[in-house]
Amino acid sequence: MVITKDQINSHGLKVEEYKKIKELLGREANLLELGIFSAMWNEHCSYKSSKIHLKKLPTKNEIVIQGPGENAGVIDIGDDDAIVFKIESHNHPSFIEPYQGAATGVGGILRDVFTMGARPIALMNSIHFGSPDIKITQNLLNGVVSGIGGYGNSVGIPTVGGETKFNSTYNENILVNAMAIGHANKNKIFYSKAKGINKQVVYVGSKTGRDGIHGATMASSEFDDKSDEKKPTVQVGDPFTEKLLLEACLELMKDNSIISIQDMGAAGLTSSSVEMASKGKLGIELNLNKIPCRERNMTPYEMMLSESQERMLIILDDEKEKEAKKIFQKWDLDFVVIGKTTDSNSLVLNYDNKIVADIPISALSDKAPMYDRKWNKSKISKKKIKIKDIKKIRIEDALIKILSSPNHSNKNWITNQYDQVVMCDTVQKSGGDSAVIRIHNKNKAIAISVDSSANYCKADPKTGGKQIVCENWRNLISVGAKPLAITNCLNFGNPEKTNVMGEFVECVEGIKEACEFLNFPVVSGNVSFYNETNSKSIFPTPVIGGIGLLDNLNNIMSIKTKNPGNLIIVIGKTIGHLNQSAFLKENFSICEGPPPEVNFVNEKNNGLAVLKLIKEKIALSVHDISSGGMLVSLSEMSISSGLGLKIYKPKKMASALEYFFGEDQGRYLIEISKNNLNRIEKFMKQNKIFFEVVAEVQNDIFEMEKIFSLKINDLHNFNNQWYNNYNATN
Amino acid sequence: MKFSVTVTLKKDVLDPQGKVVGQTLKNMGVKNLNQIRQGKFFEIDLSEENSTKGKNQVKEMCEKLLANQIIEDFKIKITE
Amino acid sequence: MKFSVTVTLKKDVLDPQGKVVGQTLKNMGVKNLNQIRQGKFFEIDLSEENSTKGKNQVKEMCEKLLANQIIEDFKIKITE
Amino acid sequence: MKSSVIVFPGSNCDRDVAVVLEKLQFKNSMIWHKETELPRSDLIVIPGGFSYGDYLRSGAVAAKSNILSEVIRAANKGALILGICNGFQILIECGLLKGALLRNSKLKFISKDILVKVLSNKNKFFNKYKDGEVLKLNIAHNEGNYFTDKKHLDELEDNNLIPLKYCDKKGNLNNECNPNGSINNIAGIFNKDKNILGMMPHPERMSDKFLTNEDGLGLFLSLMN
Ligand SMILES: Nc1ncnc2c1ncn2[C@@H]1O[C@H](COP(=O)(O)OP(=O)(O)O)[C@@H](O)[C@H]1O
Ligand SMILES: [Mg+2]
Repeated sequence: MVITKDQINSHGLKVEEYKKIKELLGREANLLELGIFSAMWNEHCSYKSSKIHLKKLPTKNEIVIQGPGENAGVIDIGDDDAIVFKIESHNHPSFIEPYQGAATGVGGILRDVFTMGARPIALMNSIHFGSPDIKITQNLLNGVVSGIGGYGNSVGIPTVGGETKFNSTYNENILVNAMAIGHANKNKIFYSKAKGINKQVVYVGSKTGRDGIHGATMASSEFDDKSDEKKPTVQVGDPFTEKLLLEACLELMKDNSIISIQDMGAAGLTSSSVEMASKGKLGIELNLNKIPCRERNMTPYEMMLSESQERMLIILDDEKEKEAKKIFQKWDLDFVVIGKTTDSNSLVLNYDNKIVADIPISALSDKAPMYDRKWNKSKISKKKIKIKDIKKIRIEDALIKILSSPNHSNKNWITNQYDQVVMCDTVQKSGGDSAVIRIHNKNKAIAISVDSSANYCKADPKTGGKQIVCENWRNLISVGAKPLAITNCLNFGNPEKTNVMGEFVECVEGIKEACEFLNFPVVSGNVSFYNETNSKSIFPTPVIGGIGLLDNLNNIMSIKTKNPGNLIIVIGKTIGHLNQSAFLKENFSICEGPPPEVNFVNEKNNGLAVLKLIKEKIALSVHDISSGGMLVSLSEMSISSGLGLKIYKPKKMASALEYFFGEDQGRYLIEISKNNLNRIEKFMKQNKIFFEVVAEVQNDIFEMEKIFSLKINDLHNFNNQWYNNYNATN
Repeated sequence: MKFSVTVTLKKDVLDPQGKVVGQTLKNMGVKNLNQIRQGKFFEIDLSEENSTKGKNQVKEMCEKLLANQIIEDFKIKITE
Repeated sequence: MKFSVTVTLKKDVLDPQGKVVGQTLKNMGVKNLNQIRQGKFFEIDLSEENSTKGKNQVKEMCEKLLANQIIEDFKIKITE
Repeated sequence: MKSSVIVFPGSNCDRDVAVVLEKLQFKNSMIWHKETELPRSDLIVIPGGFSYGDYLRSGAVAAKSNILSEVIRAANKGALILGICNGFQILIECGLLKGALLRNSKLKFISKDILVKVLSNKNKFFNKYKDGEVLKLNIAHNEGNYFTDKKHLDELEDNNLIPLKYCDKKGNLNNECNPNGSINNIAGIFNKDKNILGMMPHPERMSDKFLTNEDGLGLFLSLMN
């Protein structure tokens, strides 16, 4: 049989790529083999466009136990405790079927974490939707949110935070990124690398169905006659089975019977078996007749490419089968030996006593294509918007407009659909700068934050890349945590376009520089390319998920102001950078010019100073300043506590809007008691940090002397209406 | 005019509910069960005397709200 | 032999799903909707050739598991 | 005090309850649903979660498990039974408590802190609380909308069999503070003998000052009395 050009294309491969396949095999491939190659060589599995750039990211330091390359990253948080975490995208499936797409996204990332021997302790997400004004947005929002909740709630892992944004750039390509965080003993981490010859390869979990089989099956001629029956179907998640799989795996992991373990994620059985073998430099032989199938008459092609959820592949040590099987039976899960490791260095598939595929493992992994794609430097607009160029607007009107905008509204409508406290270790739920999760039975905790800034990245990818890392670092510091490491999900358009590739390269460069400077390594991540519809790419949207450590829970900090009479100071200099600000976007629909600059030295100094002030109990509440600027952050502190603020009039009233809505980076708001002011002055001077007093805490009223005065209740309502109103109108 | 609508998962789409229910029935001693699949059922009462018109209206409801056509099929019957 | 089972909430039991679905349909412009109630639907495939036996078996399944008779009614049909 | 926490496939608040029980020095055992025997226990807890995925009707499948017949036997002998959230649903499905838990009226999963009022403290479960005390507890459920017929409702009301109702800050009962549409704002009910309690809110989640408050701890303390 000769593979046709149509078949090559329908498998998402290029003709040159197929040529290379033939060379590697020394013959034509059969259709099953072509399917396997297409699964392994596609962008998602092979990282063929991104690999050479991702290599530049810093991935190691003294606390990194496992960097990128495994199912998830692993860091050391002391006392034998390790944190295992990763973020992953499920953009395309969520657009097609929001509930199931988001749900299975959560399921997939959970498996990435518990395959490594970690018990998941928290879930986070970053979700981006198109304009709320287009009809499908509401449906997508509802579906995605209930899908995320539906899965996480059911498995019993708290969903403790994330971010939700709306921007017309996602009108036809939403983003759903899910992050999972687990806790493990650092001496009991499990990896996917196979070891030893003739070891049993075991399939556990759900049965294999025709879920999410590569769209290519439709077009490939073999299926033409029965194409209706073979329609690729959407993956449906089964959180109940996931919970069983989680418990069964963790139970098995208590002893030493697992040599290696890998979840079946994208490209299911194919990628899991190939990855295990390739890392172990071994071969693997499977008997496909043994695969537990959900439907009758499934073909080898379908079995190998199915993306059925809630499945794992395990390589077991000798003589452990009986014990292991008992555990999986207890949890009512399939447990089948489907093959063994070999010294052939090939993937050999048997079906009905025939070899149906035989491919050198290296051809599927190391020898997969890698591209140094052409890219263009992004043009950065220098245009500065001056306050005198825009229409007059009152400060309070501008503030209310921002607070009640979809992007800045309180997210309770969402978070009330997530169980945030199951497992009883959630110390800080969403609503603050970071979520804080206690390490079970200990007096320490981790902080988690997820951040992105697509507008900044679009305006200047490199600065934007730096900025999100810094913002993430700030969010962790604001709750009193020492930032440790990040995971990242890079959502971009079509890498074959030079400008998109340019955005990617520059964002990565920015992330790299920030991570290096802050000693904030990248330990895991995911790249999602081809986020485009009708050849319109989304804004570059790298998402950063960061982890910080509170080694003493008593140092936890929140944004909630504490006592009338206390002062609020701002740390970091305010210049009043309005370009790309929420102020211009929400009030004037202006989205122009460069994003605010990032100064690493100030960022680090300011951050470390804040941490010190928290440790020394001088800081009573802390909130970083991000989208919306100082006034928005001040109102968030007030709304959170229900206490008002008397905000001091700026020195130069002419630039009040710039001062209060500018999005200059590296700034924090800190509540202190009045009698500590002298101490603070000295401290700041010593550490060469700029600060000024901006407000005083008071009861009930949020006001600026002689300019405006708002009741906290009203402020709260402005911030809390949007979601309810939006979802009330079906 | 009254209609009944059944919404079922497409063949080949995983039915986690059906799976659990089937297993439970087996555990309860039903030995001859080959398969059980779970779906949704709606009873709809419309002020509409024309059956074609009514049926079309119900069809539209299914397409727009009651069924998720990516994973589900639906069937409409006139009951009264 | 194949059976279809519909399980519906008893008349005097509040049906929150039907209520919300109904309201949504009205908001979507369906003006002539009098009522919509939501229930469950099962397709059951049994190895049983005798229709009375089969039906009795399905009835038992309903009574024991598929329906909660305190709040739900069920109907069984032979389909194949 | 000896306690047992029943664990079903899909239970996910089993550990949370056990942590509190152990903190209070209960001699606690975790009992897997396939067990056919139950150790002698003063208190049996059926914890929250999604037993069997909440498929079909929440609690319906768990109600058919081996261990449940043992629980029923113990209940009839007077053991104290506490069903929280999914546990409440299971108690209803197995007939130990009457009524039904329907989908939340807004058809959304609700997870948030709510207020409930203690309406009856002359029983084994609430004797550490003041009558009329308002507690802040957490709920997290899809099906917590309690429903029952008029006759049974009267019976519940007339015999002090409703120890918990959703309320506002001042202890008023109204629609606004009813999160899920429950009839008469019911958040929990007793059986006739008041040895079986089913409740939707999670007391175990409010038993650690560091996380939230200890409003739920009183329930476990009451049980020790
Ligand atoms: N999809 C979501 N899921 C959970 N929590 C969310 C979600 N979206 C936003 N949040 C929460 O809302 C709060 C505000 O979010 P955001 O404005 O993005 O914060 P920041 O500017 O500090 O990054 C955060 O605590 C965040 O965790
Ligand atoms: Mg923040």
